[in-house]
Amino acid sequence: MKAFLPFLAVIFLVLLVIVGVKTASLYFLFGVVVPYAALLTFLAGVVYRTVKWGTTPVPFHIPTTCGQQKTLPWIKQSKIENPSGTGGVIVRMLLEVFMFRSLFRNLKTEMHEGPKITYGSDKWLWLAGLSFHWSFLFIVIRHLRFFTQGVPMPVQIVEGLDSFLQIGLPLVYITDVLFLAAVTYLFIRRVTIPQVKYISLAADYFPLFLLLAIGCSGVLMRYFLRVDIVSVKTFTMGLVSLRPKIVPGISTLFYIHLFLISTLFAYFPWSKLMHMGGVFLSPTRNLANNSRIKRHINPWNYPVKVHTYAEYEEDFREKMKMAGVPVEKE
Amino acid sequence: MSMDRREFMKIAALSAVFGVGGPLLMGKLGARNLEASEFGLTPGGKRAKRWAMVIDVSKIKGPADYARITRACRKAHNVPVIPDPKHEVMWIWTDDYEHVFEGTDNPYMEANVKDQTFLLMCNHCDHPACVRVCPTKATFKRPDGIVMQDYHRCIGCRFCMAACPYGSRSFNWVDPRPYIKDPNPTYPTRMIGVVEKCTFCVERLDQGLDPACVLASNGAMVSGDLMDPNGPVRKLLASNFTLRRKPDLGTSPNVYYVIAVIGGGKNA
Amino acid sequence: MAKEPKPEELLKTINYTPPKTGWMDTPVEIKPGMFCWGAKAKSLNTVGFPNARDWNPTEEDWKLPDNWQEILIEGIRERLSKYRSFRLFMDICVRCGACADKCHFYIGTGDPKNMPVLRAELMRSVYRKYFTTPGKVLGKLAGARELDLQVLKEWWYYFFQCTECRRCSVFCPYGIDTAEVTMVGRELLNLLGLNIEWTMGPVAACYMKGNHLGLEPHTIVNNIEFMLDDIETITGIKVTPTFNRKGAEILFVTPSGDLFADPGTYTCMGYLMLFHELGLDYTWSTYASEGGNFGFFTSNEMAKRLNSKIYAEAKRLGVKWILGGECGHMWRVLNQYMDTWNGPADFLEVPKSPITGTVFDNAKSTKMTHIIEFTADLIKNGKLNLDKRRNDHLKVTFHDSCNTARGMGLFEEPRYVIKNTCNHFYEMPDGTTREQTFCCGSGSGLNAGEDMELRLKGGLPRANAAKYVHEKYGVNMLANICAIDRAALTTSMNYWVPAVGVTGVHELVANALVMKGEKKRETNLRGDPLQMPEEEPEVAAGAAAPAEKTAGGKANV
Amino acid sequence: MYNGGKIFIGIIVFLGIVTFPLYYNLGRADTPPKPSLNTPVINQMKVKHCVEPKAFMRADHMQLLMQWRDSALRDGERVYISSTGERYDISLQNTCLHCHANKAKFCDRCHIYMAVHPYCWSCHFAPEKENKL
Amino acid sequence: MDLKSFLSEKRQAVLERWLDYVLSSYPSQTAEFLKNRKNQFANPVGNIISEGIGGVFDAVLADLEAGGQSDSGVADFLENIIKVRAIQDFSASEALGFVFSLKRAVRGEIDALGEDGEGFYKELGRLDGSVDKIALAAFDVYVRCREKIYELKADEVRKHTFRLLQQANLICETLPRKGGENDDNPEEKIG
Repeated sequence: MKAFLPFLAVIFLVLLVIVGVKTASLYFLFGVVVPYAALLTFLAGVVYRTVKWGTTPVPFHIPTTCGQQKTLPWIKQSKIENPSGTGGVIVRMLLEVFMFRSLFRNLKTEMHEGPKITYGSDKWLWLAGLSFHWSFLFIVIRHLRFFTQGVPMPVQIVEGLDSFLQIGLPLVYITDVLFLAAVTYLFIRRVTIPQVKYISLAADYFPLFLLLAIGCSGVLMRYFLRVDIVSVKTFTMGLVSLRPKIVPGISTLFYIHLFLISTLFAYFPWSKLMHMGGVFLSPTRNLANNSRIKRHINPWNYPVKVHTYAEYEEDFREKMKMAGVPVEKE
Repeated sequence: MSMDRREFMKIAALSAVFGVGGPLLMGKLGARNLEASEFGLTPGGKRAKRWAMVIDVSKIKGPADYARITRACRKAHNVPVIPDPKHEVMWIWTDDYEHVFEGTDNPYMEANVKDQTFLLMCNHCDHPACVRVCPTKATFKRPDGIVMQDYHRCIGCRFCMAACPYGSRSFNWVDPRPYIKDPNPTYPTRMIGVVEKCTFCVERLDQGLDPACVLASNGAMVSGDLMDPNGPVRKLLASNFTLRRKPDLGTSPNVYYVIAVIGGGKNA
Repeated sequence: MAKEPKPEELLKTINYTPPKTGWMDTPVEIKPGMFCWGAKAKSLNTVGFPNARDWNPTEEDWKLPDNWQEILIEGIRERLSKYRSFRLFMDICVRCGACADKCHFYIGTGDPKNMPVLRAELMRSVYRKYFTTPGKVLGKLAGARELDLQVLKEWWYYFFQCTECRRCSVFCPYGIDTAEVTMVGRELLNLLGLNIEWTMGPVAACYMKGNHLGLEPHTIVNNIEFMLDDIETITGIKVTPTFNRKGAEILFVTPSGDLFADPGTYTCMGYLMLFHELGLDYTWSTYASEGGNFGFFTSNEMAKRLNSKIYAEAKRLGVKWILGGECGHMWRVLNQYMDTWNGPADFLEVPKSPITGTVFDNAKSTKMTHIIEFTADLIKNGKLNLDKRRNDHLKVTFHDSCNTARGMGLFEEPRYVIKNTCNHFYEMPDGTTREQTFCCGSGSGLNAGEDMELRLKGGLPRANAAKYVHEKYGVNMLANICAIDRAALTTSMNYWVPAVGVTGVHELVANALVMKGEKKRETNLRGDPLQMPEEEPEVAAGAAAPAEKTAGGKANV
Repeated sequence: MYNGGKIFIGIIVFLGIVTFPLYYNLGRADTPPKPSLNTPVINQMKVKHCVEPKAFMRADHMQLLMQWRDSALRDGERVYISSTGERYDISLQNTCLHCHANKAKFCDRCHIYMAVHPYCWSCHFAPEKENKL
Repeated sequence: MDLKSFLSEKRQAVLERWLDYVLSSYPSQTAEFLKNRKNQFANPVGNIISEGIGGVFDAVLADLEAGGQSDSGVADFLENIIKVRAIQDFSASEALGFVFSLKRAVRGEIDALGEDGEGFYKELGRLDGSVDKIALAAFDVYVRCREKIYELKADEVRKHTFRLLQQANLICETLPRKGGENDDNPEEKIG
């Protein structure tokens, strides 16, 4: 049930566009108003959420240390897993953000009975996660060719790399395949691994379905039910140059794709997808383990009621004297 | 993983709609051949059940003949002339008896056979080793026996070159275009990184023309249907002593060499 | 036979699909052996905590104040604005499940709510309901739920089934640390007086008397004097430590558990013998007589209140720097919190070993050094005369304590010390040591008697790894640098792998330490006869031992 | 500790990246490409038409070309009978470019606009005149 | 073929059935984890159970072979499992019920043969006898484990008070100082 409602929701979104565009010809609404509104929501929402995190202090210095600390000079420090300076933290964060270092830790050879060695299923989570995120990044960059006049060289390079296999015409993008496969895997593991199924919420399935639908509509447009991409680009260039115009002859499939992406953009800041920004702010990862070297300031540190030595001595003076422990007041 | 059937169906259905299965499914539905369009054979093209070539070695007299034939081929297919022998691209070329029919020579054999120069090309084998090894099916055998090379699919792995016992395949180590002096504008070139070879002039046969080499050989080379008992190829094979290259390898080549024998008197 | 159900029918009784009720609809069942008794009014009143009362977790009525929901929601709001970790960890979990099977309590109990992700979801679901728009609007669909009595009881039950060991945070792709959520959860529960007595009692004792056990100054002195007698019996050397002595160079602080219960006391004897041998100018304090900090398992404020005594005492006594004993959460606090709470300690000097002259730059600001760092430095500089053969009857493995592992990164120092005091050292398998170490199962104030089953379940993963090295290499001693480990693992090993004992590292040091002017040792610190290999003639013994030591020392450098 | 500065920079960088297309295109002419049909062969046509209808060709020419290529090369079928029943020799060089003898002004215009780099031309010759241009 | 050889042949299949029965006493998400996570350190409970039932099964076979007279060392395997189940949230009957489910597992395997299995039913009585014998042993182990837990609780209290008693001179000087620990020694047999 937790998976079914989000599924229906995505179907509903698709139907909404079909009805809106095909029947009611609300091109301007779905082509212009919604995308602009979604982009604004996305930008404002992400900034809002990040600022909200940013204005919450980090009162304590709580890195999770995963390697040897900086200590006596003859003991080798693990400078990335337990950084004591900014450089190490940066490398640690880069590994975390770009290689999913922590998930990778799951990848361990397992011992079975007997000499057989196999790998745990966990590496698949790492692999699928990594493929999904990298594919998504490549796909987003590739899409810039629809949003730039005189497409920048890096975008063209990414596009070239992505179609490097030169399969079919239009050339098959590696990331299209990886993206769909990875998202499908992430969905399947959510419904087949009992523990993961148990912890999953509707809010975990919705983005997966949305991404799958976005991916599928895109793939359909490129490889199967082709749209006239010159018209599409004419339209998208209108959007980014802030002179939106409806270009006739673009198929509904494109509007579905656009609307689903708009939904994703608008949904993004209010959901777990904000882990994109959050991963940078995680105090267990982005702090150096140098709290004995440099004092970490807690902005709301306040004085607390303590039991002072004087009070203590007051309580135990006679016993202390008897035991030969020096006291302040005789 | 035990999972009841209903759940399995649910997952399967969902992944079919959304997942990898989706595009495939949609691909079937959405393949956009315009309904009435079709493809067909060129009228008047030469057809055969099994294409074969017979080369009457004795009819090719000297270097000028060889040059004329190879030039015709180069011209027709924009085969580059690359001076560096390591980078050479050849569809048809020459060699001596010892190399062509390796192992069949002896010190006392007829001199005019032994000293003869032979034209070499792709043998369009019945059992082509190159086709078996190609990982992308870029090289394939047509039903009429012609072994073809699809440059669009070739990934340049060169397995076929290693597999071919006749050295019939060339790799484009460099961009060939600068080495094509006077290109034939009606025929493409190849790009760097792909393997190429003789195609039996398939594009000419389809148009009803003889292969370029056959045309330039002044009758020394004949191409035709091996399966046609009354065709020119079979007639030549029936009336001459012929050799094929390395028949013991089991590839069953389709290029035959008419060898002059004593008493044949052709060069006597 | 036909009456027997068919195999397929039987198989149907096994249901691998998740239950029809989700976790939100599965009410908490408070099971015996799995929780600690509720905090007593007396303890709470001692430190001025609100809503102090005696209550019983197994009873229906928890005697909550009428506006308890309001108090909690306000409490959450306040903490959301104070802790970025809390707010962030409420927001960004994607429920990927990487942490699910990393928790020793989940591994041991199989209770799905012991999966770190779900433990945190207990809090997140409430956060969503009251603090996020989707949660307010979509409710359960967005994973949100009302804060009702069931939820509250669930919180109490499961936040006191977390040892804040941070193993989950190692595997989380965003570094989400369930301990942070547990800590906030416990703070909130404290607003309603819902603590456990096993934590609250020591907190109250520590607040008034300076240490968790409530040892009064003369008791501390007496206790140590007993140890001194034992030391004299074993070594013939009279050790004379000082207490609350002004002008000493170093203040020594150790968890009070070491003063009191075996096998911690042997570790404590180890400190005493080592410092005596070095002639260290140091003092004990009866006021700051606790290194550990059960306040840390209660609330941040309480932890700070208890911790303040260390710097205050250092200042009063005019010492130059502070040396800390072997302890786990004590060092999490000292490493990551103390300076922030009660610093800057600018009245102290950067720790410098008076024996080797080594300056401990890594404690430049806190001015407090771990005794393992201190001892490792001594050994490296050849300042200790160690006879490893005295530990030859031991096959030792080392248990990394959660806090020194994942809140500090103290991995090599203890191993270096052990390898220089013992000839037989074996690591437990990969994935169970260093940053991936398993908790003893009793950390964060959960080592009570009434939750023994919980502790033994949580201790199983660690014990299982110890059992492996016991069976494979004959390991019979589990060394560690944590007072709670020494207490908890002794019990856990006794149940799971009785052949494996538990020791502090400095007990090993003291047993190997050849002291100036000592008599020939007949027993080790535990009073067990020393099983030395065939002794050389007695005259040569003194000379032979150091020679042996140097050779061993070199080999290990 | 807030790390406000770093977070602020992070937000600015994020906004900068996301809004990249908005400012990148400033001052660049936004002109959809107009492929030229001005070649002698096309000009001579009474009714200007391609092998298939224009709308189909705009969206699907690559797919058609691929079918052509496979048909000719792999199946040896070198004649295309269009949906209107006309017969064409299958050949990029000899059929398509016979009419569209202006690759730069026809093919390239859209391809450049869309940043598409078809690899046709690494083997197939563009019309000779253009080669020399 | 007699029952013994049949069961030796079907060892893996019977054990799989049996394991399923045992794991069905855990929450379903957990059962999957216990069954499929093979790393013995990441999943000690699952591994102890699957190894343990293997050992118990072999002991049953040995007992069948010896005509119910075997005295083989089943205790270790039983202990390993029961130690775990004694501290999990099971009543005594739930904790030990797994032994009896071996009967179901064996019958399941025989039933799967259909008519071919008829011959084995006669021998099942002997199997049941062996299983019952082990079940009785299991009760002993279970009780010992529970007793051990209470001893541990008591022991902790004793350790905490030992020094205090010592100080108060309430401990007789003649008592060996390590008295408490030496007393523990007999119990070590439990492991």
